Amino acid sequence: MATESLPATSFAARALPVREAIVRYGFVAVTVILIGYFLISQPNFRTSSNLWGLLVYAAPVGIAGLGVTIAMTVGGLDLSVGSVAGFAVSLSAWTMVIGNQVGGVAIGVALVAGALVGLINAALIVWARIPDLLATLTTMFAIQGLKLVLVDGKSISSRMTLDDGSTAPGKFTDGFLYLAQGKIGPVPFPAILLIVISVLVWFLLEKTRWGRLLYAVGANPEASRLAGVRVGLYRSAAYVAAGVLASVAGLLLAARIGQGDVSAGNSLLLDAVAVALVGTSVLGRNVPNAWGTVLGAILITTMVVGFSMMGLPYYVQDVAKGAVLLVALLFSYTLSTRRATLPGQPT
Amino acid sequence: MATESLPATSFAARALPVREAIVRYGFVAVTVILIGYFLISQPNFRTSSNLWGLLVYAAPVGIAGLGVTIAMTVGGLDLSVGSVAGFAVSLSAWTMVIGNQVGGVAIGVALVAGALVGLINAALIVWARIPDLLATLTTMFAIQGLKLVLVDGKSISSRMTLDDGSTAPGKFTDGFLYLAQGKIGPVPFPAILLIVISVLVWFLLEKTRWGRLLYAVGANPEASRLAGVRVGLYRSAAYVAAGVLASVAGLLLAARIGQGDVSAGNSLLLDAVAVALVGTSVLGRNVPNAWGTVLGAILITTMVVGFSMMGLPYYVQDVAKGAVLLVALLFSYTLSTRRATLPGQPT
Amino acid sequence: MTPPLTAEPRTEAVVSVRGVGKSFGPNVVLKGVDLEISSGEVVALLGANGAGKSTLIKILAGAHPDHTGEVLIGGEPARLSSPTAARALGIATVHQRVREGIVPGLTVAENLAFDELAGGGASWLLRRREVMSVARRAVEVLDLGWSDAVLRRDVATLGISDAQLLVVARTLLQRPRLLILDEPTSALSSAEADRLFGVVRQLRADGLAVVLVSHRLGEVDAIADRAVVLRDGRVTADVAKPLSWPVILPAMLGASAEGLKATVLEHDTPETPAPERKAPDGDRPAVVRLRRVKLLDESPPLDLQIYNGEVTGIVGLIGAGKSELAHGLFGSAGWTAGTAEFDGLARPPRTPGEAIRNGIYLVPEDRADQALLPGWSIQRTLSLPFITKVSSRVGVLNGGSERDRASTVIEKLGIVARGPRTELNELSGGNQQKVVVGRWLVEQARLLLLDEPFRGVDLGARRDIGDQVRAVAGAGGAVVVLSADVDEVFEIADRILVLVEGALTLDSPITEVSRDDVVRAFSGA
Amino acid sequence: DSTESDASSSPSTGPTASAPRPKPFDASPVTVALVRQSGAGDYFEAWGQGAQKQATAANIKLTITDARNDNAKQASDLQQAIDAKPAAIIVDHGQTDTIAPLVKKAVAAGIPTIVYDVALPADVTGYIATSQSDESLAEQVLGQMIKDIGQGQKVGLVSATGFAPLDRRGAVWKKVVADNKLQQVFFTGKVTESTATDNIPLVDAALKQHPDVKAIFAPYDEITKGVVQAVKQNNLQDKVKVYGIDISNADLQVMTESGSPWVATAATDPGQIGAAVVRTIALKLAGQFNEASVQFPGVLITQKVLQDQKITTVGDVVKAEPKLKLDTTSVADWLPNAA
Ligand SMILES: Nc1ncnc2c1ncn2[C@@H]1O[C@H](COP(=O)(O)OP(=O)(O)OP(=O)(O)O)[C@@H](O)[C@H]1O
Ligand SMILES: Nc1ncnc2c1ncn2[C@@H]1O[C@H](COP(=O)(O)OP(=O)(O)OP(=O)(O)O)[C@@H](O)[C@H]1O
Ligand SMILES: [Mg+2]
Ligand SMILES: [Mg+2]
Repeated sequence: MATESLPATSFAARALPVREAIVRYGFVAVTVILIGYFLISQPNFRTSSNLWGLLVYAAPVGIAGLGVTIAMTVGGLDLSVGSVAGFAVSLSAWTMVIGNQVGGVAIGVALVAGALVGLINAALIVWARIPDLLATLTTMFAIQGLKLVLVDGKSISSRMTLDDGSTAPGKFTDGFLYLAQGKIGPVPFPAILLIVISVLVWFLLEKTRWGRLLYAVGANPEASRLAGVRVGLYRSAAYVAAGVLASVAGLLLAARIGQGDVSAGNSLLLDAVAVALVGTSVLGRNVPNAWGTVLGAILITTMVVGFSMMGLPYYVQDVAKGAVLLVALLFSYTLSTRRATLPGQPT
Repeated sequence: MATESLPATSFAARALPVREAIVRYGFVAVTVILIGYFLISQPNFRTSSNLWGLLVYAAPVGIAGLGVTIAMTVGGLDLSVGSVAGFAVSLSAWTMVIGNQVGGVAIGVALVAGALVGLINAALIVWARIPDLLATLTTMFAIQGLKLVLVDGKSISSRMTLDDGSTAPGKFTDGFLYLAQGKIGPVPFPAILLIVISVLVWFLLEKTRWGRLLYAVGANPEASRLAGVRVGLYRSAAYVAAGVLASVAGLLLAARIGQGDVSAGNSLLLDAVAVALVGTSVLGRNVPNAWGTVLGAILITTMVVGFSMMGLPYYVQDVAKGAVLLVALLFSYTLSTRRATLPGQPT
Repeated sequence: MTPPLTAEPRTEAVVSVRGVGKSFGPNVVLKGVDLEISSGEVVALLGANGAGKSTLIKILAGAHPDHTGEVLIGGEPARLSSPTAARALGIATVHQRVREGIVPGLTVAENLAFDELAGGGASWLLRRREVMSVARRAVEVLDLGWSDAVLRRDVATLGISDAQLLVVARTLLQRPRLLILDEPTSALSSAEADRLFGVVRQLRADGLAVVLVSHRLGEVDAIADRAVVLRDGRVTADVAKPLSWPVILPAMLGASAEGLKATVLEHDTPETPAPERKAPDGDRPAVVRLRRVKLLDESPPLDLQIYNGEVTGIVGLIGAGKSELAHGLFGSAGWTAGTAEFDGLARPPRTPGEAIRNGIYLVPEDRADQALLPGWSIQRTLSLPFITKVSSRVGVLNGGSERDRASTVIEKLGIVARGPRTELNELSGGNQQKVVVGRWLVEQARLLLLDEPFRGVDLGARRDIGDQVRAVAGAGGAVVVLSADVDEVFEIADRILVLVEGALTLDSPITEVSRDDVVRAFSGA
Repeated sequence: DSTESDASSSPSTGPTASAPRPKPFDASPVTVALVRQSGAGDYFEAWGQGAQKQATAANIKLTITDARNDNAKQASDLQQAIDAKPAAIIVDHGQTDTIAPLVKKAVAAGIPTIVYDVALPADVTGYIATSQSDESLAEQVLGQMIKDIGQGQKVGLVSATGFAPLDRRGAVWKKVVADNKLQQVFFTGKVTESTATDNIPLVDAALKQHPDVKAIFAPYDEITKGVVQAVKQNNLQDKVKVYGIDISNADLQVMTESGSPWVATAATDPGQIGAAVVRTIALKLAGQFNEASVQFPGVLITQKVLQDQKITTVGDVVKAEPKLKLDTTSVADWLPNAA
C-alpha cells in the first residue's frame, strides 16, 4: 500500500463537542428557548389552540418557503413565489365565483397554474439561459400583472356583482374553506398540510436519489452533467415544484380569508425567501434544507404571536426579530469552524 | 510553438458579429426603441421637463441600485438598502423637525447613519462570517424596526403636534428641499446627482485599481487574498458604499415627499435590486456594472412614465414591464455564446 | 522512522524552517519540520499525497499564519503573517490549485498584472497601458507568445493549462529571493514543462532559491539540486545531487515502496518500455470506430479504432484535441464532423447519462470544475454517477451500500481520509484525484476514458490507479488514457497514439516504439 | 381596456344628459390628469372606475398616474402632470406636505386643481377641496359602538400609525375612549402589502390575551377583514363585536355571513365619489362651479340592516341609502351622474 491511512485518533473531529453542538443546535435552541419563554410568561400562549395556531400561521410561509428551498437546492432562487401565491388566490376565487365550479376544480386549476408558471421559469432559466434571479423577477412582474388583469384589479367575493349588473353565480365552497378551517381531531388542516408537505420535501431531499441529484446540480452543474445527471430536467423540476408549493400557499391564504383578496400573497415573497435562507443556517448545515425552512417559519411565527401577546407594537417586533435572528446566526456561522461560504452554493 | 496553445480561430465568438452586436446592444436598443416610441406617440413625453423628469424619477432607484451594484461586485447582495433609505427619510425628518437642525445637519446625520449600517453589515459578513443575504436580511428587519421606534410609528411633518401637545420646533428647510426641487439651469438637481454619482461609480469600478480589486474580491476571494488584497477591507468598503448610497436615495425621497413618511423606501429594495440585476445583462457583460444599472433604472422609469401616459392601468403596466424585460433578457442571454453564469456572481 | 539523512552543508541559507508545525483542528499535518534553502539551488519537496507539502508551502507563503515553530529569512526571524508579508520578504508562490490563482471576469492582462494591482504601492488609477506592459513582460518571461488580443480576453476563456502558465508567468515577474512552485507542471505538457524549467535554470543561475513540488520524478531528477522528503509530518530524507532514489522512495512511501522501486523508476527514468504488454493480435473487433471525425474546427478528418481488453494511450500537446475526443465519445460535447460506431450499441451516446448506462465512463481533466462538488463527502461524490445502484427502485437511497462502495474505493486506492464521510475539500489534491478516478472503477466499464488521470497523484497512488485501470482492461473493457505526459502513457498503455492538432501522427503498440519515436511524432513527422 | 367597464358599485346605467355639452366639452376630448396615491385595493379600484366612467360621459380624457403608495412617486407624478399642462388636475389622496407645494405650483400655473381627501394647510388657496370626512365616518360608527356596548367596557384598537386617514380616525377613537371611560386593552395592527392576512396572527394573539374585550375598532376595511377572521378563529364571534370603516362587495359578504362579528361600518361609495369629483372639476371648467370645497357624506351601515334587507352588494346599499348616491352633488343638465 502506497499510503497508509492516518490513525483515526489524529482526526478527532469530535474534539470540540460544545462548540460543534452550539453550531448545530444553536438555532434550534434559540427557537426552543423563545417558545419556552413565551410558554412560561404568557399563559395564553400555552393553550393548545394557540400552539396549533402557530403551525397554522406558519403554514403558508412555510410551504412557500419549502418551494424556495427546493429552488435553492439547484442553486437558484425563485422570486416569483409571492406573485404565484397571489395568482392562486385570485384564480381559485375566480374559478369558484365567476366560473361557478366546485372547490376541487378551483384547487386543481390553481395547482396547474402554479406548475405552469414553474415551467415558464424553467424554460427561461434552462432553455433561454437567463439567470434565475432575472428570470423569476420577470415572471414575478408578469404574473402579478396578469392576476390583476384577470380580476380587473378587484377582490373576488362570493356572489359579487358582475360588470353587467348580474350576481356572480358561484361562491367559495365549504370544501374549499375546509383547507383553512377544517380540523382532523384537534389538529387544524393547515397544520397537517404543513407537516405532511415538510415530511414529503424532507424525504425527497434527504432520502431519495432525486433529492441528492437536486443538490448535486446546485453544487456543481458541470460536474453533475458529466456524472450523467440530466441537469436541465432537475432544474426544471425544481422550479415546477416551487411553483406548485407557492400555489398551495396561495390556496391556504384564499381559504383563510374566504375571498379572492387582490393583495393576498404580496408580502409572501420576502417572508418565504427569509425562512428558506434562515433555514440554511439551521443545524449548521449551510445548505437549503426542509427542516431548517420549517423551523425558520415556526421561529418567525412564534415571534410574531408571542411578541403580540406581550403587547409590543409591530415595529418593536421587527427589532426583536432582527435581534433573535442575529443571535441564531452568530451561533450558526460565527462559531462554526467550517468556512462560511462554499463556492457554487447559494448563500 | 508557444502561440499554438491559443489559436484565435477556435474562438468562434468573433465569427458572428451580428449576434455579438445584438447581445451587446440589444438591451440598449430596446430602451432606445421604447423611448423613441413614446417620443413619437405621446406629445407630453417630448417635453424637456418630462425628459429631465425621467432622470429625476430614476434618481432614487438608480442611486440605490448603484449601491447594490457595488455590493454585487464583491459577490454580495445588500437586502438592507430599502430599509436604510427609509431610515434616512425618518432620521433626516426627525433631525430637522424634532431636533430643529438645518438641512445640512440632517443630511450629514443620514449619511453617517447609512455608513454605520454599512459597517454593521460589513462586520456581520466579514467578521462574523454570516452569509451576505442573511446578514443584510437581519439588518433590514432591525433597521426597519428601529426607524419606527425612533419616530414612534408616525410620519414626521413640519410643525407637527408632539405627544406633550406642543408643536415641533423645526421644519423641512428650503436647503433640504433643494435636494429634490433645486435646478441648475434647466437641469433638476436629482438628475445632476444621478449623473454625478453614476460617473463616480463608473469611474471607481472601471477606471481605478480599487474597482478592479472589488471585482476580483467578488470573483475569487481566495486568489485575491493570496495576491495580497485586503479582502475584508474591500468587502467592508463595498457595504459601506452601499449604505451611503442608499441613504442618498432616502434623502432624495424625503426631500421630494417633504415629510418623514414612514412608508417611504419600502418599495425601493425590490426596485434597486431589480435594476442592478437587469444592469448585469446590459452590454452583454454579465457582471454588475454602473452603466447597466443606470440604464436599467432609466428603462424601468421610462416604462412607468410612458405606459402611464398611454393610460394603461398599473397592472397592465406590470405585464408590459415583464414583457419588455423578457425581450431584453432574451437578447442578452439567450443569444449569447458565453456561458450564462460566471463563478462568484450572485445568482 | 528513517532518520533524516543530511546532505553536506551549503552556503548561506535564504530561508530556514525550524520546527514548523501545523494542525487543522485535531489533524496534525506538520510535526516539526526543519529545512534550509540556499540561494542558487532548486530544492525538490517530495512526499506522498497528503504528506503536508502544500501545507508547508502555504506557511512559507504566509497563508497559514497560525503555525508553530519559526521561519528565518536571511538569518532573521520572519513573521509570515499574510501573503503580502511573505511577498514583501521575497517569497513568491505558485499554489497547487490553479483556480486559486486566477480571477475570472478580469482580463488575461489584468490577471498577469494582478500582483501589481493587488499591491498597495501601485497608483489608485487603473493605467491600462501599464497593465498591458506588465502583462507583456510576463508573457515574455515564459515566452508564451500571447498576442495583445489574447491579453484583452476574459481569463475565464483560458483552459486549465494556459491558466497554469499564466499563474507561473505572473509569479516569475516578481523576481523573488525564493520561488515556490507547487506542482506547476501537473497541468502542463512536457514541452511546456521544459520551457518552464529552462526559465527556472536561468533564475537559479541568477542566485534565486527555488522550491519545487512534483510527483514527476523524471522532472525532479532533471532539475533538482537537492530533494527533501516529507512523510507523516516530518522530514524523512534530505539528499543532494545526484539524487539517490533508493533512499528517497522508502523515505517517501515507507516500507510499501519496496515493490515500487523497480516499476516506478523504470517508467520514470526514460527509454525502458513497459514489460509484459500485449502484442496486437490481428483483426480484433473494435469497441469504437471513429470515421472522419473532425475534433477541432480546422483539423483534418480522423479515423480511429479502440479495442477491448487493452489500454490505449493518447498523447498530445495542449490543444491537440484530446479532451474533445473524450467528450465526443462520452456524449458530453459534439464534434465538428464525423461519426462514431460503438460495438453493441445502436447509436453513440448522446448524453453523459446514456453513456454511463452503457458502461462508457469519463474522468474529466479539470478536477475542480468538472468533478468536485463543494461541500460533498467522499461517499456522495463516489456514488453520484451510479446513484441508481445505491438506491431502491422507488428512489430511496441506501446509506449502507453507499458507505460500502466508498470504503472499498478508499481502501483500494489508499485514500488518506478520516472516512467515507470526509468532505473532499479537506483532502490533499492527490487524494481528491484518487476519489474522482476511483468512482469510475467500482463498476466494470465497457469504455473507460481518462483525461489526465494522474494529475497530482503520487507514485504509489499512480501505481494503484494504474493497477486498477489495467484491471478494467484485463476484465475485457477498453481503456483510453489521454495525457500530455509521454512517461505516464508508457507506464500504463498497451498501444500509443499521438495526436497533433486533431490529427493522428502515430498509432503503434507500445512494445514497438521508443520514446524518441513518440517525440518525433509530436513534431508531425 | 378597463376604461369601458362599469363601476362595480352601481349597476344602473344612470340618466342620460338632457342638454348639449357646453364649452370646452363640445369639441375634442378635454385632457384631465388624475394623480393618485394608490389605485390598488377594492376602494381605490371602485373610485377609479367611477371617475373613469364619469369622465367618458363628460368627454374628458383622463390621464391617470398611480403611485402605488409611493409618496415620492406621487410627487413626481404631480410635477409631471403640471409640466404637461392639462386642462385640469385631480389629486386623489396624498401626504399633506408632499402635495401642498405642488398644488401651489399648479394653481400658480393657472391649472384648475381639485384635491380629494388631502388636508392642505391654509396658505394654499385657489383649489377645490373635496373629502369624505374621516371624522364623521369614525364618529358615526363609534357612536353605534357605544350604543351597542355601553360605557366603561374593555375594547381594542387594530390600526396603524403614520397613515393620515388612519391617524385622523384614530384621533376620534381616542376621544371616544376617553369620553366613555372605555378601557383600551390592546392596540396592534399593521399596514402591509397583504394587510388582511398579515393582521390575523397579530389580532389572534391579542385576543388570546384579552378574550374579554367587548368590541374592536378596525378603521380600515382591509384590517377589519383580518380582525373578523381572528375573532372567528377564537370562537368569540358572539362575545366580541367588530366595527370597521369603508365598504366593498367583498366586505359586505364578510359582514352578512351568519355569525359575523362585524356589526357596523361607516362608508361612502367610492365609485360615486370618484364620479362626483370628476363632475365637480368638469363644472368648474365649464364655469359653472364656484365653491371652494365639497364634502361627501358617509353613512352608517349596520349588519342588521344588511341582513334584514338582504343586501349583498354596494349597489344595493346605494339603493337602500340614497344619501350615498350623489345624484344631487355637482350635477347639471348636461352632466348627470354617470356612475
Ligand atoms: N483546509 C484544510 N482543512 C483540513 N484539512 C486540511 C486542509 N488542508 C489540508 N488538510 C489536510 O492536511 C494534509 C496535508 O495536505 P497537503 O495539501 O499539505 O498535502 P500535499 O502533501 O500537498 O499532498 P498532494 O501531493 O496530494 O498535493 C491532508 O491530510 C489534508 O487532508
Ligand atoms: N472554452 C473554450 N472556448 C473556446 N475554445 C476553447 C475553450 N476551451 C478550449 N478551447 C480550445 O480548444 C482547443 C482544444 O482543446 P482541448 O482541451 O481539447 O485540448 P487537449 O488536447 O485536451 O489539451 P489539454 O487538455 O492538454 O489542454 C484548444 O485550442 C483550446 O484553446
Ligand atoms: Mg499539495
Ligand atoms: Mg484536455
